[in-house]
Amino acid sequence: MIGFLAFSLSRAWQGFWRNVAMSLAATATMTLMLLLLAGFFIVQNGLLAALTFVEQKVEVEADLRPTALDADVDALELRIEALPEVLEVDYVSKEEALRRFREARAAQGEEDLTRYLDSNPLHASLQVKLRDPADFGTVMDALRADPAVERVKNITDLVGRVVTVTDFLRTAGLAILAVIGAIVLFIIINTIRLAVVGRAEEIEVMRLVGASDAFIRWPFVFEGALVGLLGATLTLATIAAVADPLGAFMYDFFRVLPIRVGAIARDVSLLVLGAGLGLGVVGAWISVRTYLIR
Amino acid sequence: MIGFLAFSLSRAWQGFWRNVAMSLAATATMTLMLLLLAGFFIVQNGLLAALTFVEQKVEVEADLRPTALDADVDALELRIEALPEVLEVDYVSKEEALRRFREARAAQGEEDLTRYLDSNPLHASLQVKLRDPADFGTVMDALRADPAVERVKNITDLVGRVVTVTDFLRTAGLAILAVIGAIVLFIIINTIRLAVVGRAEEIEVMRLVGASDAFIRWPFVFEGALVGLLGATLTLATIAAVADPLGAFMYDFFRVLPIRVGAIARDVSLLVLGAGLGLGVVGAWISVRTYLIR
Amino acid sequence: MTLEAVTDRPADALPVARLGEPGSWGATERRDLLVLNDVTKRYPNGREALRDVDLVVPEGDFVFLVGPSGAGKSTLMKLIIRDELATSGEVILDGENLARLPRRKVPHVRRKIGTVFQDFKLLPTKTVRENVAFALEVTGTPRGRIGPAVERALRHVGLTGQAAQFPRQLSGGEQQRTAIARALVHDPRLVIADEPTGNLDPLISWEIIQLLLRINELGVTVLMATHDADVVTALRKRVVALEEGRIIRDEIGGGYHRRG
Amino acid sequence: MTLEAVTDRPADALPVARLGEPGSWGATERRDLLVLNDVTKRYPNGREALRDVDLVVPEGDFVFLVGPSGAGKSTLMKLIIRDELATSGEVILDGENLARLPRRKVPHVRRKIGTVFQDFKLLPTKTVRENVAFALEVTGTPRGRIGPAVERALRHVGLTGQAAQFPRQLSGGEQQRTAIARALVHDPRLVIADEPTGNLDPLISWEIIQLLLRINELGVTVLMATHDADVVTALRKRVVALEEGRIIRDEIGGGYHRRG
Ligand SMILES: Nc1ncnc2c1ncn2[C@@H]1O[C@H](COP(=O)(O)OP(=O)(O)OP(=O)(O)O)[C@@H](O)[C@H]1O
Ligand SMILES: Nc1ncnc2c1ncn2[C@@H]1O[C@H](COP(=O)(O)OP(=O)(O)OP(=O)(O)O)[C@@H](O)[C@H]1O
Ligand SMILES: [Mg+2]
Ligand SMILES: [Mg+2]
Repeated sequence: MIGFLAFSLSRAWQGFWRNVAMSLAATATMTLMLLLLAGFFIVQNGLLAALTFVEQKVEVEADLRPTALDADVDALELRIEALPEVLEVDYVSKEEALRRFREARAAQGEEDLTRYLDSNPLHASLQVKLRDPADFGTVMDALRADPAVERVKNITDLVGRVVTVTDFLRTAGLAILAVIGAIVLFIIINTIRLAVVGRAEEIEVMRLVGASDAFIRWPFVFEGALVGLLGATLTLATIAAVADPLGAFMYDFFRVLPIRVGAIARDVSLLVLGAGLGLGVVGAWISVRTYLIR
Repeated sequence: MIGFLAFSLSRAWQGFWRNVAMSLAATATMTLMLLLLAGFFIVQNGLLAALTFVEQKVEVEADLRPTALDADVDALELRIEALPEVLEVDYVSKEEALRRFREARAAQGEEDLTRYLDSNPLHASLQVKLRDPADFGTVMDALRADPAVERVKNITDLVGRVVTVTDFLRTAGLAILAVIGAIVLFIIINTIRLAVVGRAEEIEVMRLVGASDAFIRWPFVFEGALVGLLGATLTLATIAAVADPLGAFMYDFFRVLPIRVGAIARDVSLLVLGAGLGLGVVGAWISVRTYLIR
Repeated sequence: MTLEAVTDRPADALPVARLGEPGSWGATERRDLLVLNDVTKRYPNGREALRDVDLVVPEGDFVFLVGPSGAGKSTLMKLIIRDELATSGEVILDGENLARLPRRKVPHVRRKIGTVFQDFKLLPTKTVRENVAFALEVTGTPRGRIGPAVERALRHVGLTGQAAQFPRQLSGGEQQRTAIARALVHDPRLVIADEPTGNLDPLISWEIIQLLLRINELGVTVLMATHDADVVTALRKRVVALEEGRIIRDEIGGGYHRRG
Repeated sequence: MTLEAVTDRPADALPVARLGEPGSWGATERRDLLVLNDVTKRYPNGREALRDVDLVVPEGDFVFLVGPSGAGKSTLMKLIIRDELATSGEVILDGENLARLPRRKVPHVRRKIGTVFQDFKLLPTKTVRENVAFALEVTGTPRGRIGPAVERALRHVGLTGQAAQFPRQLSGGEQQRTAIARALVHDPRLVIADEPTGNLDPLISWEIIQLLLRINELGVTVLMATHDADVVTALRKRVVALEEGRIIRDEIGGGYHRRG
């Protein structure tokens, strides 16, 4: 068994170099397709990160009755904070609310209407950050039930819209990734098939001399694995070489969403290596199969 | 000449069918890569349309002095409307401004602060739509210079940000399209090369029998063109079949940005046909060249 | 190693050398190694290459297969190694009906046979040495025994100097001799040689024939298609003549040409 | 059409039929069609296939090239059709030094030659008819004249029935005859045949030799490598013998084997 493995491996190595033009063409295709796949994976991950960021902005806001006692408010705050759906609770005083309102108006370059006011018409409030914006209902109900709360701002519409958009983008991202994955799969199998077609005669001769299917198949499969590994290595090297300058450039250019390769480096490496190896092996297996069956 | 053309064409047709496994593999690769290219082109076009839409939202807003005469305001409106940078000018009265403000607050679910007011503190204004947001400076200056105008809202920051984002997305979209185009080019040339490698011996025999380079090359080039045309046709058929249901689905799901294939159908057809034909021809030419040179 | 026995030991010791091995038979106890029963082969394009062929080859026979170009000699050999299947009739090799042989057993049958193909069928990406070694590797021969056996086979066909060349770097005759070495190296029970001397000069041709004869003396069955009238007539072995797919003559000690 | 002339007209009319054509010479006025000056061929792997070969072949000659397997016969032929270039020395064909020939003129030189390759070199995706027609198509022969010429060539080698088959559907001898038909169909000035009868039975072999002889009588130069001692000895034509890359004998009316 070990002997056969060693034999097949050495034959695979030989096969790779003796058909070097074809092997390199297949490796180049493998590399480009893996780059495409990895590029999408990275972009999709960036998108998901951005979506999570947007979702965390969804807050439930409860205005407190001006008459509510500090102790009651504190108790409420603790109770809400203990809910499993809740990430964080912030208490915003009347004065703070007015300050924030003024800031927001000023930032938008709009007129400060509050200067016409005699007293502060705003309420103190609790701002509740959620783990998942879809859970807003439970939290709203809990707040509404408390006597210290005057009213809970209705964010049903907003949440609905955010969830729709993020769901859509997640689904679409996955769908595009799946389609690209399928294309990559097909192209690579196709490429390896074309490389094997050029060696159909060789396989036929081996069979006529009495070689068993396994004897013919395994060197080819290992050769496919070699192409896959080489392609994956080149892909990862390219990504590593490009990631830093590109990240810096994008950060300079557009400060909001730098694509962070570093954070998902492990996932990308696993994806690229797994896809390269898997596709090489599967491609070779399928391609050789065609010639073994007849 | 005509005879040679007809001869080459018939040989190309024959070559395609006598190596039908290879031809179909190459055609499949061509189709998938063209689909990828077309998909990106369509998405990028959708993105550009969305960006144009966003840019058109950039308006210059000038608050009018409460003391300004109607005649002066009318004259100003006409003068601004005549500027080449300006698309449209809207007059918004004090009352209209208050109504819009209240609506906006209500839509955001926020408290209506205006109910605490005795009189309407808002100004009548002119809202100027621009052809290109980058031209906002000229328009702002023209407005500022007029005595009827109390102040012009400062949108320098906003415009800066929008222009940065749209420029970035345009450049990035083009860059990604270029990279994908290069990958598609390489993969297709590679595929055709692999298909021709399988026929290297055939080419060698033709040469030994006394065939000139042109005699060998043209049937191959036409065969490449055939693969390209077939791939392009399949691609366009797939897009046509998928466009309507997918567009409807996306419109249902996400009402903001339906991807409109119809509007750019001609561009897509030209791109796909041009790329398919061009890549097929160039791929075949380059591949055969390798065997003719030695 | 039969090949070693053939040339490196005194002639009278040879039969003894193989006595204990499976598949060796005394002259009195000859089994039929190959039987063709009423075999017809029609190719997909409708051409009938063989018609109603009956042939029995006992183990240890030396058979010349002769006949004009296109008579069906190569087709017959393709049936024996199960490269093609008979359209009707039975091909029985060493007791096994090839039509009923399960796919995964086909390699085992082929390993009993050493075949010299008319078009050589060498592996283009392997050197001469590797091509010959391949026939041993497929049988699972240990690495240590492959090397010496290959060198010996190459010496017998006179290719020691070309061992590291690839087939495309060989002359026609050298390719043919590589094919012969590969067919003999794994000590087969049956040797099928399809015009093994078509590209060889008379001297080397004769040496190859001598080699086949000596191997045959050790009990290996030999079936050889040839156009070499001199050899066939001189050796007075069994001659099977095909014409348009039919056996028209089957006699021991016949010449290349019809007597009539 | 030479082939037509060869077989379909009375023999005495033949020389007249070619008189007006370019490249036809009276017997008294013979030009050297092929000259090799001190040619050495060393392959990239260091093997010297030809050493200091000097050879002059006047137009209209019939030359047998003999020698053991690996002597350099095929290499010599590869040099003549400029498949390989000489390492040193000159190869001059019809007045043109092949080493100095610009690349785009190479096809023109090859079209003057009809070559039967030792390994046939048929186009696998073309039928027998198309393979033969190919040699005419490359010369730009009008479509209407290709069909009849191809049928005639196929008739001469006895392949009319196989015209629609692909090479892989042919017997070895049929492939070889296809190669012969292709080499003769375009009416070449020089025919190079590398063991053209290696896969043929004696009867068809002899017919092919007769065909080459008749073509030669029309003024076509023939260079034929062969291992067929009977034919060489019987025909008493010029014999050039190679051994280990050197010409060891060059005599008219010699036999296959050395006299000594
Ligand atoms: N794959 C095939 N498809 C169709 N016809 C075939 C095929 N192989 C062989 N034939 C035909 O069958 C006949 C017998 O072929 P075969 O190769 O057995 O002849 P052969 O006796 O070996 O001749 P040769 O001495 O020329 O090698 C020939 O006429 C050939 O054209
Ligand atoms: N491409 C090559 N590279 C290296 N060596 C080669 C190449 N082609 C031929 N040779 C060597 O050159 C020598 C002469 O080969 P060539 O084919 O000319 O022989 P030949 O006379 O035609 O023999 P045969 O009768 O066997 O066909 C041989 O020993 C061969 O191994
Ligand atoms: Mg045969
Ligand atoms: Mg030769």
